[in-house]
Amino acid sequence: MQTVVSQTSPPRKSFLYDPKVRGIFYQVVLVAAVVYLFYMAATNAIENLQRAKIASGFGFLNNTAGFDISQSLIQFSAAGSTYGDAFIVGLLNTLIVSIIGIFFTTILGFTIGIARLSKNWMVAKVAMVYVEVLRNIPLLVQLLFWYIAVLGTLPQPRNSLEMGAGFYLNSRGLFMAKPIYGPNISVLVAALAIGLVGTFLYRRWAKKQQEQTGRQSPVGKVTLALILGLPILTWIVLALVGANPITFELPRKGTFNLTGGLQILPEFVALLLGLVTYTAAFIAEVVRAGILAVSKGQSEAAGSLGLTPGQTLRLVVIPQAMRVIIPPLTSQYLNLTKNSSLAVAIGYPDLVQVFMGTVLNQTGQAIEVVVITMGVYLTISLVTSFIMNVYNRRVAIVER
Amino acid sequence: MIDVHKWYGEFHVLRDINLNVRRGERIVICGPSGSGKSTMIRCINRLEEHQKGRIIVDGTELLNDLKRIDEVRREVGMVFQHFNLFPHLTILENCTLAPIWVKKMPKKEAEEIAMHYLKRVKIPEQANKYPGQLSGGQQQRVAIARSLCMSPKIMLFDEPTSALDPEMVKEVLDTMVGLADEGMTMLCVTHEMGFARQVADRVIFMDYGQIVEMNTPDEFFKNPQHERTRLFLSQILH
Amino acid sequence: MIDVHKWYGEFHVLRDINLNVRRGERIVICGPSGSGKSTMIRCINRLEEHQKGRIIVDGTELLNDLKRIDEVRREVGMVFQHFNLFPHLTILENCTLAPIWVKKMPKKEAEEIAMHYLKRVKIPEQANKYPGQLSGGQQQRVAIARSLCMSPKIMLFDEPTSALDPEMVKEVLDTMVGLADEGMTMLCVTHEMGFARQVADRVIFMDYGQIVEMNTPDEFFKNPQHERTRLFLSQILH
Amino acid sequence: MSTAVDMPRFVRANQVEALPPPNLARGPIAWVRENLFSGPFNTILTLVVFYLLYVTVPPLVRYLIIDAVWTGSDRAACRADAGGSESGACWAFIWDKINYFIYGSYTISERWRVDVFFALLAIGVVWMLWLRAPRRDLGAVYFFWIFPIVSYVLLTGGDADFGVRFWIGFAIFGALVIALFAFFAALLKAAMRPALIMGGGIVAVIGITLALVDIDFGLPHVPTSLWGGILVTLLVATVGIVVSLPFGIVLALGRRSKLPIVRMASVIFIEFVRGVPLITVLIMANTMLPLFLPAEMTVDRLLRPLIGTALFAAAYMAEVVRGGLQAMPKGQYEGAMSLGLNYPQMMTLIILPQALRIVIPGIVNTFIGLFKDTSLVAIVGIFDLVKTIEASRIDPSWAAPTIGITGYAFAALFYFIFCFGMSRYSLGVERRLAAGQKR
Amino acid sequence: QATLNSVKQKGFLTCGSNTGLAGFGQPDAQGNWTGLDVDFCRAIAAAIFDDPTKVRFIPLAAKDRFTALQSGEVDVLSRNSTMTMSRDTQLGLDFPAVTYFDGQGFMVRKKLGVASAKELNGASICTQQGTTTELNLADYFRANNLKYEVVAFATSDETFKAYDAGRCDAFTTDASGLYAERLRASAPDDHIVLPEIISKEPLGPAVRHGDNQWGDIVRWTHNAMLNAEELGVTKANADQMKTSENPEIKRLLGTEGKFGEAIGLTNDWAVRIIKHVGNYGEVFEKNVGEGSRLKIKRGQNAQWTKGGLQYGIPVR
Ligand SMILES: Nc1ncnc2c1ncn2[C@@H]1O[C@H](COP(=O)(O)OP(=O)(O)OP(=O)(O)O)[C@@H](O)[C@H]1O
Ligand SMILES: Nc1ncnc2c1ncn2[C@@H]1O[C@H](COP(=O)(O)OP(=O)(O)OP(=O)(O)O)[C@@H](O)[C@H]1O
Ligand SMILES: [Mg+2]
Ligand SMILES: [Mg+2]
Repeated sequence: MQTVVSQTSPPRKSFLYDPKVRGIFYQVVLVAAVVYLFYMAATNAIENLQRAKIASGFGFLNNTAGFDISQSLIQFSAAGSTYGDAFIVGLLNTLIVSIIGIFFTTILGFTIGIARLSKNWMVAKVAMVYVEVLRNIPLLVQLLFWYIAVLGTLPQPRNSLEMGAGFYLNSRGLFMAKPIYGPNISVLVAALAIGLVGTFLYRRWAKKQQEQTGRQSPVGKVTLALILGLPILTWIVLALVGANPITFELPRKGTFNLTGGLQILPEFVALLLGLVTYTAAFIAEVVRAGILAVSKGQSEAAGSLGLTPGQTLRLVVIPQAMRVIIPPLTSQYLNLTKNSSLAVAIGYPDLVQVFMGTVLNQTGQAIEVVVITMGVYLTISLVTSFIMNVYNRRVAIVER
Repeated sequence: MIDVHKWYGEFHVLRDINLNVRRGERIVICGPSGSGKSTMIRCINRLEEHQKGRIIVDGTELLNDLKRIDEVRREVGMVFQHFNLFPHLTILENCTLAPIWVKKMPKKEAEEIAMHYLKRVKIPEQANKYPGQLSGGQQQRVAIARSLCMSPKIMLFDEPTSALDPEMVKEVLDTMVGLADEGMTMLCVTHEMGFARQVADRVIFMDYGQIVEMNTPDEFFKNPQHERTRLFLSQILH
Repeated sequence: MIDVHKWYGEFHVLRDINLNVRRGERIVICGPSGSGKSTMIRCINRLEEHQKGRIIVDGTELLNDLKRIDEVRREVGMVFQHFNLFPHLTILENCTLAPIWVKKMPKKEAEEIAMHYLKRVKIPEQANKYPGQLSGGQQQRVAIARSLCMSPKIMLFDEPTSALDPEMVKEVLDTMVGLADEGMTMLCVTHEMGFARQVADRVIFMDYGQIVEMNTPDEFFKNPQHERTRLFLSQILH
Repeated sequence: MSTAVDMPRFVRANQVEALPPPNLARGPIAWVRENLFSGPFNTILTLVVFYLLYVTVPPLVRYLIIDAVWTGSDRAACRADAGGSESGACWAFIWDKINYFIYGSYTISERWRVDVFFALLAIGVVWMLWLRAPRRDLGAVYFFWIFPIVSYVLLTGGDADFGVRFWIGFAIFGALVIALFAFFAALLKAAMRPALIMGGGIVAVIGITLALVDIDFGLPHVPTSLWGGILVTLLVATVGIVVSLPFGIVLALGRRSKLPIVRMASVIFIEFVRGVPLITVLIMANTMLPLFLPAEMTVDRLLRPLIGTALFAAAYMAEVVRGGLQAMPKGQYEGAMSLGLNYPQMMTLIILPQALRIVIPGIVNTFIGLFKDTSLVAIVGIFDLVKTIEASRIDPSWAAPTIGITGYAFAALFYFIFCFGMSRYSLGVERRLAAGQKR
Repeated sequence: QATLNSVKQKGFLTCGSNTGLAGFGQPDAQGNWTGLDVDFCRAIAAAIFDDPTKVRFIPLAAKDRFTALQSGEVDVLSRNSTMTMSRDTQLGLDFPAVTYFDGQGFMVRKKLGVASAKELNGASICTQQGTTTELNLADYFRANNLKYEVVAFATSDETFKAYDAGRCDAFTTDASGLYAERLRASAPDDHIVLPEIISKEPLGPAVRHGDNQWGDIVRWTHNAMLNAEELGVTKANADQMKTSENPEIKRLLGTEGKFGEAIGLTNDWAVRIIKHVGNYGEVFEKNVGEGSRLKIKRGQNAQWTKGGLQYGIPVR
């Protein structure tokens, strides 16, 4: 065998052609550029701040705020509360509208997404029109529309629309009875707990029953009855024996407005309506894509095994569709949370409005305020995507 | 099947199909791509609807009647080209799903049966893995086992080996030969002529949605009658 | 190749590979799936990096040196299992791309050369079509022509026919035989034993990342020495 | 007809011709029964939907068209108490303000310049989006280089007045760049000519750009504070796409780079931007950008949200492009490498052309998002379409109850037409791509 | 760099103005600005360039007005901003003059039958966020032990529109603003301004802290306009008055002494201002006074000689 080795030149490495060397060079250039940029920004900022005599640091969070906020979940008053409290109020307001929004938008989104795949031509078309219209108009325009065009035309408090059952609607928002919990409330809570435990036990029993005899039990109906029915029944019974655990404070007419009861600000309603209807259009598309992603072969296989269409949907299609749906669904939830910052346009006191608006203006501490606000959103995003990644890893279809 | 016709929109896929399969008979169907083989076999368990003619399976005629379709599907097992296992369930769960939900069988019993058939196709040790972790040949064998768990009277195979690597074809064919030897009624779309020779009672050649030729394997390979068949065989057998 | 080892993470894919290929030699490599055939061949034009040992191609040792890698790649043509044609370019553009950009050849000249090789693989009339419009066999022949346009000294083939329909395999093998007859140095991973018999100077059998057996085709098929080889051949040759 | 029933063997003598399907032509009644009333559940659904439509559509049509006020010169037309009608939309208001909605306060005698800008934009968009347009490479040069410069000059009036010192500085800079290229060429023992041509080219492109911006074309200056309406909306969107696409590609390549620091930097940028709401980015650009710049430097008020939206869109664009890059089979990279192409060649000749083509739908969708998001600049006080509507809404001479709804309906219609058009387009491309994949 | 030099170099003054407040600073559809605040900027431009048109107005929302000034984006902020101690000392600003003495008030619908702010217990009140208004409001209701619901918006436009649409019972801002905004109500006569003034709101131009020369120019522009009114120098007679023998007038109009050069301008700086823009009284009358649409009485903004607070510092 002729050897090739003897012909080779000794392996002399040319430094410049080593990909590793080049890589390091590029990265050094990048780091230098970034560091330079940051350095410039920082020195400029420091100089500008000094010139403008703006104090820096986060000490301002302990200063008295001196203004009021229309909706706060914690005690907040101009007299005693600090900018830090205002931050918490804003954050909680953002979270509450996001959470409630996510709840409703999920229901609406799934409904419309499934409707788009309906065999009923009308239903499918109407759902399609909904999706196309809602997602092609900016959320801001929709919010302003809801707030100004729809809620703005509601009557003044003196002519409130009475909707019965303690519900009133006027230009100041939606008013409803406020529950006041009596001493017997614990009974109700206990009933709920019993319902939950009972459901759990029943489900275990049903499973065992199946394993032994093959008989299937109506799990869904019983669950509903136990969790909802039991507490309601208890309540009715308690009410009948005169130990009503919940009484309601009804809104009454005051000089300017209805007083008492529970008031839901029109800003909140408009924001919620806008976020829910808008995001639902996107969720509908996610759901549709998820269901379509399950290949036809899967339902054919299920069919050829004799499963009914209902069973096919429940046991084969939905479990697989959910894996496809959940990641984009989460990012829609995140979008909803981020979009709630548009509250600033209609005066709902969310984080951006309260903190990046009022607090920033009253204190002038732009950098700190912006950093904190962005930090909050970033944290929410990162935590969510972290959970998402964990979830994805767990449900990923196991492959070789 | 008596005088069955089927259209996809304007397209006449199945034309005048007449076929009587006796119990225990093993039939291999071949023909060029697009000739309607899959469509025919899918009509038998009503994955597709035919528009004219009658299909009678084990005494039950296939009509627009959900109850009957269910009955028929319980009698007829089907194995697809692309396996169509449920990727979110383990092998065992794949096999027990239908017995539990359709036959209302206790889980324990279903699992025993499943294990029995998994042994039958020689992969009991994979029972707790997921389909994605198996090789193609193993997956196809699971698909066969899954169908068998419903103890069907008839098995339909739609090109069960064409998505497999050559080395795995044999495993699956062996399994199918085993089944055939046990006397299962089988309709099998395949181009594996070796298999056809070995087990088929009749070979059917289809083209343009029609049955062009039907014969015993010996006759079919040695002495094809129709010109189209000869052409086809010359291509297949190199 | 001297004493080449390669790892993927913890996994030892190539173990102690020693192979000296003379100019004009034609080598066929076979072995079970996962045995490292592709990896070995990809090391030769540095699509993969080896971690130990030396690979010397036409006098140039493969090291972490962009210039040399480029040189080697210019000398070595490669044909993949899945063709890897560029779908957004026409056949002609596929063939002229590298000569124009790598060899800085004028477009006219590059096109002439490309047409020459397209004639060589018998598809000059397809020059202005897109890869998507060609059959698999035609695509693979384009891939061969594309490699040839760089006038490589060595050609590597990684299972060039295994993604093709049986009817098309022959076209491609014929082209390859033609190339071999012209004295091109070739390394070919393939399971087409007919091809190996016809053209190979040596056949190599690999398993578990090692070269298990190497021999002339006659000897290899008639008289395999290693037990593993015998087992493998028995499976392949039915 | 010979039947094959029970026959062990059968040979077809004559071919059965393709027949037309039976009873294909079903009447509309059958259609309705099959699609709307195929069962009790479906019937109920259909009825519910009919009811929904009944309560929404007729009032809407009545409000927007039948009862709407179409003509009038002030609020009297749309107020019941002043003799007008206030039961429908007040389109007279939109009509009266339409120029303001389109141009903002742009100097009236100079508005032709805006019209030319719209025309140039339309040409560019059609050229880029029409997949079979001739010379799309030239189109890209036009859209990403010529068009921005021309628009800048046209809209502001140009004549940036850099002064002699700036140009001397630029000359030195240019010489340095060319020298740098020559130096590297010498170092790498590569051919000198292409290096010089490349360096010279870069300097020339920058120089021409700056020169065009500097030259006084005799157009009067129109300060950006006067710009408004649809002009600004389209401008923000256009700048967004022109900047975000190249920048997004760079980020996407960075994120897929093997170099850890490059990758980290890209990931941090992308994830940071995607993690915060656009509005905070805009507020930040508005209040913080001036802080980070030297005291003498100020950034135009309109430019700040432009930078904000462009960076924001770039991060989203990067993810779209990355999707395209990931969808490219590894074989394409290997094919390119085995032919001896180097990294830039591989990317520009093989990978990006294909990757960008598959993600056209994604790019268009990002653009739709961007287009909708332009409305947020209203919140930081830029007079885009939404803001001009807001501003007109409080004009006392048009104060009427229906003004608000009408204004937003107009905005909604405007955005809907654009976004829906684009989404149809992207759907069409998607279908065509899918069809192309099959064969 | 000294602001005056940079202004001269640019060739125009950048002036931070309101996004739209009738009588104080408001652009029309063609972008022509009118109002007391913008006229003040024109006066500065006139003093520097002898040309009142050499101003570029930058409309600023309440929330970014101070950053705009701090960052140097505008040379002077003339945008109905209240001078307060914290703004003067902590934001790096200077308020060289008070061009308008204002105070915060309330506007309500006549229909409500409210006659005093003290009757507003339980009302919802619209206000602009990030202003002193918002803080005063909280102080006032707390001090009087009244309950209220605050609805805050980012711009005055949004705030007023929300009030006009019935979202709130009352609208609060500086009294000048109340009058200005009332013009834009769909039915201006349906609204009344309540008598209570709950705060002191000295409104005036602001400049960056530290550039004393520039601060002086702004301060003396205002004083020149005040003194001109007091001395009877008007837009019409400014050139003739140069011949006046009154030493005070002579000093003001630069025929005696070098007061203009002392602040970096020409000696006829005051003539330029008055000739092009007018004296304080004229500007007030034209933009907000009883002859204008706003119909605001001079009140506290009358000359000190007429019982007001406007007191021109002597040019001496
Ligand atoms: N859902 C459908 N809609 C319309 N045409 C269809 C549909 N399914 C199949 N076809 C057409 O019907 C014909 C027969 O299809 P079929 O799948 O039965 O062929 P085949 O013989 O199984 O072919 P192959 O060997 O490729 O599987 C083909 O021409 C096909 O294009
Ligand atoms: N990028 C990679 N990372 C990790 N392991 C890999 C990678 N590529 C290949 N392998 C592993 O290396 C081994 C050899 O792979 P290789 O592709 O060379 O096999 P092969 O002999 O070509 O097989 P086949 O006939 O299936 O093409 C296989 O076990 C494979 O799983
Ligand atoms: Mg088929
Ligand atoms: Mg391989």
